[in-house]
Amino acid sequence: MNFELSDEQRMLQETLSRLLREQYPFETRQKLLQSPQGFSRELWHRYAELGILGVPFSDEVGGFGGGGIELMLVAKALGRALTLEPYLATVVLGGTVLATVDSQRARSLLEEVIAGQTLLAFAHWEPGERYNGAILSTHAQARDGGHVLSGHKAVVLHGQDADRLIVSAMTREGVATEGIALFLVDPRSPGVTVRGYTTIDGLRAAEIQLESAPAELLAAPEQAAQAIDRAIGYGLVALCAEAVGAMEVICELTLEYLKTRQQFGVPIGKFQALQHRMVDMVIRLEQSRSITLLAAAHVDDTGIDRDRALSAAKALIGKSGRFVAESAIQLHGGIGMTWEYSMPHYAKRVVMIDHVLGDVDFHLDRFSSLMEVSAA
Amino acid sequence: MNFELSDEQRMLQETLSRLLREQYPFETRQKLLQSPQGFSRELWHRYAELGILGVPFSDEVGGFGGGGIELMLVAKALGRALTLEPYLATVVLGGTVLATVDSQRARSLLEEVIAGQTLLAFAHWEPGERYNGAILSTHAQARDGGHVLSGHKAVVLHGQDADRLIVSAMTREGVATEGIALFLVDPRSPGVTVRGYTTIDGLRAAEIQLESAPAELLAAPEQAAQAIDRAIGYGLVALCAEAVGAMEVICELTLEYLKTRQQFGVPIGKFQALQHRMVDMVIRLEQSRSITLLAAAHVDDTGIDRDRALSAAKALIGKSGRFVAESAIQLHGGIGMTWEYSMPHYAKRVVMIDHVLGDVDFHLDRFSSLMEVSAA
Amino acid sequence: MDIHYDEKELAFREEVRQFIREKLPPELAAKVKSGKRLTKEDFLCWQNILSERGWLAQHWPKEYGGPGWGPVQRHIYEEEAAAAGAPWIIPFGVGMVGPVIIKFGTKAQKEKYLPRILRNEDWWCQGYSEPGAGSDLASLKTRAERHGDHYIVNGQKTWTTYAHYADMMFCLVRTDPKAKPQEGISFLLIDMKSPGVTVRPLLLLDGEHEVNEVFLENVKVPFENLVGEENKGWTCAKYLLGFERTGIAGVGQAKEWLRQLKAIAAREKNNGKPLIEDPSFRARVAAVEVELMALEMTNLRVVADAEKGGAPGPESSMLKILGSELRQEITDLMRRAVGPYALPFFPEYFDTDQPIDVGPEYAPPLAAQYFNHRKVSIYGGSNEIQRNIIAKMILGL
Amino acid sequence: MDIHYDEKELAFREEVRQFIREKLPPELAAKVKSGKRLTKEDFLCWQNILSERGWLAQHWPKEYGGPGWGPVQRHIYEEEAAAAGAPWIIPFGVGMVGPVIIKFGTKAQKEKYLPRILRNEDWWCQGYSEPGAGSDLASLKTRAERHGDHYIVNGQKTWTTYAHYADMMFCLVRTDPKAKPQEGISFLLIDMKSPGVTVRPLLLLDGEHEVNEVFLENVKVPFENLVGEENKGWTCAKYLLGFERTGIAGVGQAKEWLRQLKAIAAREKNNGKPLIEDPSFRARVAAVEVELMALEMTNLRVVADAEKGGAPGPESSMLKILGSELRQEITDLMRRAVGPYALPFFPEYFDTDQPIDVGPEYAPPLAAQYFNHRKVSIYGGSNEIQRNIIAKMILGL
Repeated sequence: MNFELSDEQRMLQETLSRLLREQYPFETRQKLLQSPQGFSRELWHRYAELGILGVPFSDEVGGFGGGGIELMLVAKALGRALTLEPYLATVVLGGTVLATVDSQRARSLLEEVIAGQTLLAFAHWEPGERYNGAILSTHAQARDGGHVLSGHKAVVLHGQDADRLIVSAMTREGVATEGIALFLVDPRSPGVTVRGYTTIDGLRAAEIQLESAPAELLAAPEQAAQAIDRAIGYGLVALCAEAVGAMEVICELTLEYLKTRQQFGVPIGKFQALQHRMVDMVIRLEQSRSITLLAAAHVDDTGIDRDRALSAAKALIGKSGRFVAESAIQLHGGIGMTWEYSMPHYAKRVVMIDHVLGDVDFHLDRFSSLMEVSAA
Repeated sequence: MNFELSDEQRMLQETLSRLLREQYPFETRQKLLQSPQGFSRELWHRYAELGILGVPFSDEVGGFGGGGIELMLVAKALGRALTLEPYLATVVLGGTVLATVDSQRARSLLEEVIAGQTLLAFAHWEPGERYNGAILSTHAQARDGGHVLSGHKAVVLHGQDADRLIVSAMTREGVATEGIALFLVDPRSPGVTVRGYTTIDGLRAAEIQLESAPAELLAAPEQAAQAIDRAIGYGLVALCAEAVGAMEVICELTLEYLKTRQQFGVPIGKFQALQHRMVDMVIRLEQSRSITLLAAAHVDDTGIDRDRALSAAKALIGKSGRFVAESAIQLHGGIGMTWEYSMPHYAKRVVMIDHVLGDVDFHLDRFSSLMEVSAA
Repeated sequence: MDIHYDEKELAFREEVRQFIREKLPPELAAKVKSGKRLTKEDFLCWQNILSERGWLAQHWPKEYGGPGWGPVQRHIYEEEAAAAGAPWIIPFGVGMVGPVIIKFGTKAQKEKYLPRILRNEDWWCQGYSEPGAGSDLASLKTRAERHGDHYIVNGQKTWTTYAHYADMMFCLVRTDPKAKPQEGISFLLIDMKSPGVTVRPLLLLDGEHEVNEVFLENVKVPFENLVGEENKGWTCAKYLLGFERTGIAGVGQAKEWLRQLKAIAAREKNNGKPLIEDPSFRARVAAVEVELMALEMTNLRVVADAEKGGAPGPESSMLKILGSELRQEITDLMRRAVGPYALPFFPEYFDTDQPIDVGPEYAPPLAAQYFNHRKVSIYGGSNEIQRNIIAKMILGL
Repeated sequence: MDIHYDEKELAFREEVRQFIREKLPPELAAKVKSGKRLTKEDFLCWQNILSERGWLAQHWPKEYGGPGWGPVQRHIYEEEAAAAGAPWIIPFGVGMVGPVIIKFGTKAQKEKYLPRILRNEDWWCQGYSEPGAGSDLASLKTRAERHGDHYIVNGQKTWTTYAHYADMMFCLVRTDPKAKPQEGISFLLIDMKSPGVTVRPLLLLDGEHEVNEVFLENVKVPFENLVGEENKGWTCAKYLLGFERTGIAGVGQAKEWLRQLKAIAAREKNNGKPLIEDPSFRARVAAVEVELMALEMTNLRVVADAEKGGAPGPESSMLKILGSELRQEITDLMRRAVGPYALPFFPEYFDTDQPIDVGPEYAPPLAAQYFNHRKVSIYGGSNEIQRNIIAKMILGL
């Protein structure tokens, strides 16, 4: 048992944190938020140079050779800086799909991703199905030696920024064995409509309509299932770690506020009820760190313990995130509600992370169904 | 709309409260608790003299002519004194069954109850069925012109004290229409085994085994269902009001403790975290009063609003009771854990009320199934 | 004891209900129910309708133009208005400065301001909070110095709701800097068009412009705009704090929202079934409804007590805590009900009729509403302050 | 970074597991698992087994008879012991007074007391709390006055766990009444057989006799029983407070109880189906398990930090809060799981083998356990005090 980071891990964490500290202050982030692009291409290229875009992929595919722990370190740093770049969509979700599929095509595309040349989006979930990706209406048909897809993909993270979409669809006869397969779609193709928008936490997403849109088969059902599962697993670790990073900042800012804001002639941090609320926030943060570590340590395994750890983490993060965000706003009072101050933007992100890849109910339910019950 | 008590209601409340204040101090209660009988027959006779035993019954059957509100007032006073007498078992459950059935036999027995001459117990629920009384294993068979019952009744409140048991049983052909009927059983009859015990909150209850025990038909299925429903409705109001009375005392004692107990040179009630916890207890108490009032005002109605109010009340009382009891112990510290002090005994009763006639989950579930959902 | 409305009360409810049915423009009700932001004109539209009927100044004595309602009647109005989707009555004029002027104002002030309030000719805002003084009003720093027949006011107010709409502001200012913190404060009426008054928007975390900073730089305020005695402004402020606030529990709004929550959860699907049939979600909705039933009764008890002449002081704190936390819980469940569709955010939704082509039509306002309603446990004295008040005033701690 | 045990740690766990499997009497394990009260003999039985193996004094340096374990090993022992149903090691001798004597004691004290502790020859109790001094130790009133070669001690101690079993008590007494509250306190060892010592049971709300009041009337205590310097007893007490407490989170016990809870809920029926399949109940159990998984990891992080030499001071407070609230939550769910059968109460259940003929065989201890475990958020510094410590020591508030 050893909770110390290796030198390599520490260096990764420090390099990224330094970069973000220097180049991504809150004011910069807010300007990016209001820009048409919504994030920084420049920073993305810096990530590529530093190898950040290859962190969770093996050396063989040109990656950093990291695993869940390294991904956790990166995502936590991104969360601390409240970054807007499509790391989750492109690297964690899209990239993991490609790394799992590992065909010639997938490998060359992954190289472009790692080099910062290509952005991806993972178009999987559909309207009316909430967080459940098991049943899809989108379907694929063979046509002219290739395939065409039709369907509607909901709230596709950074769907409007992607150079390539990775789209899941039900196969019909002639396409592959029946089930959910994965396809590559060029968003500029005829039959693809991308309706982009901003999310409440300042990121980008899109509705994607496919009407007989040309598509390239990326993975047949069995491999596709594995790729989707791995991508979601990595996505959960990244989201949990991002939330932990954001919660750290929320706690730091709130603590600072309690120490400086005066009321009735003393810093408000002298009031015991506020102290205890702050203590509970910090305790929630510690528990969130712990469960995220557990998920990160298990994400590269297979089997029920991995799935349990992932769902436990997302469920606990959902609950703790809400508590920390709401408490921070409450402890700040009015200032905690304002657009100009950074903390409320962190709070929004932490709360809205619950709406990505399954919320606290979804994962508690999933954990519940995997829970062991032995005889008396 | 008028929340003031009538003169008659006020007099009822004051008479009973005065009696209990004078004759039922905590020390007396604790002595009774340790006595073989477990409660005061003498007090019971005083109740009879004052008409307390007839409160929820109409004038025609010799009662006080009260309804839900009057029952609430009585039960609250009994809760404030943490009384041990079988009011719930005999008057509220047993008595209401008799008043609803209203046969010659029922009426004469009810007169004895009101006169304090007869104690009843309501033997309805069975092992393995939790709070669900809809499915019974106990069954009745016709024999020798009468009936015999066989089965096991679980945690029958004051089962060991009863002169007569009111027992529910499934009928077989020849007894009545099929369904759950009610019978009178003499506990001294052959075939009746009463295994009495003390409950953790100091009351008495019993397991009752019936093996071809002779029984007298009290109500055939349709009437029985009505009687059981009314009895449980009154039982819920009485339990909620008893809990409110007990919570009132818990809050008073805790507030007193916060004002007198010194720590670090000041009364501990000066610490803001403890103040806020106390405030939350008082808020819970107010909400409990309100919902109990709502249930009491509706218990004499029929229909879904009555059932919703009753289940809402018991669910909220279950949740609030736990919060108030646990908070009071915590605010007291060690002294809140001791046998010698009265508060912990109130706390035990308040928590255990959740285990009688359905707990917070049972009633939230029931409320949930009765909840209105209109279209968007 | 009877928890039901009596015949007179039922008749009054019917009267209110019918009036609202006839007079409330359906477009306005639709805006309210779909969580849109109301414009100044929207508010004034409804307030003019109420004014015409004589129902605007619900707390005022009849002699000043009030409808002569008691607490129960005001409560009934609130319930019916919320259920029908009528806009909230902006309280700063009719609910706040009006009663203060009635109680402490000069004859001239009454004659000048009260009719204008009744006719919605002045939009008022409240200048209490300052950057350094939130719940702790006594530490306010805005100075007013006498120069001849007027004051010169310097300072900054913040969290000033709808200051950008306002014609007038009632304001707490420090007139005696040497007095003890709670003394030396005066209650001034300031014309927002006075030179030296600058209003700067303070956007909320959902991008909404509702509150402002108000900068006061050498603002000349005639001495006749002082309400009550100089240095006794605290008395006016306290008078308002102790004022019965029938609607503080927000029961009407909570009921309407709960209805909406259920309707949304009936349309959302979870594993192929309506979300409202998911046992865990349904149990959470049920728990909220149970709490709301109790709160409605608690509120009625306080209202009935006020009707009998009881002064509902600290009880308001309890209603505020319960009501704010309950509505926050409902906004939380609403945002969760729509799953991923809580994410898309369309600022234009709130201010235009333009339909949103993304997700279910009830989804667009929900996440913003959740974040925006964090304020209800902060403003008007945070819930921590309310708990302090109860601890001190009711419990004697 | 590796959150799993390494090979050496796994081997150690196997060694502990095997030892317990071989040596722990099954009747004793059954008593622990079924929530019975352990007698003095029960505790001594297991402690003698550990003593023989050299594993009793887990915190002591090897030279004094400790096993030379680090925090990770102590943690592994705790886990295994809890899972197997081994009794808790009574901490007052081996875990508390022992380390104080090792750190501050004279050579004579070490020679006299340490071997007796190692051999379980003295049962110790802790005389800290007083009727007027709970969390606030500095206000203690028990006086010790010097008379020649001994002290005369007068006062009263309370909440003294197992004082009725004890041979010796370590005790904080005031030796200089004129000093500041935290000064002038000394750490004394008192023979419980001394004239003037009276032990009076203090029954808990479930009727259990575990704690006591101890009256000290003109008790003669030889001067050689003073540990450390006179008036510096606070130093000894603080030393113990800062001591690493591997087991404070109670993870092992919580895991065992969670297992029992699930087993009970699998056997209880709700609407004809196992209670554990009821979605609401199951969700609640799942939420507890998730929290416990996180707590286990938090605990391991603190343990690993201690292994590296980090001083786990205020982190213990966090573990205490989380661990106590979690175990309380489990006892709550257990009592609720058995429905009406939480009511019957059989005091004889706890002290005898006599089977109870009422309800399911797992039901009898559950309600009492729930009430009894309200204490875990009170004793050893209430959770409010723990939050104060974190606010001050970690957060600097």
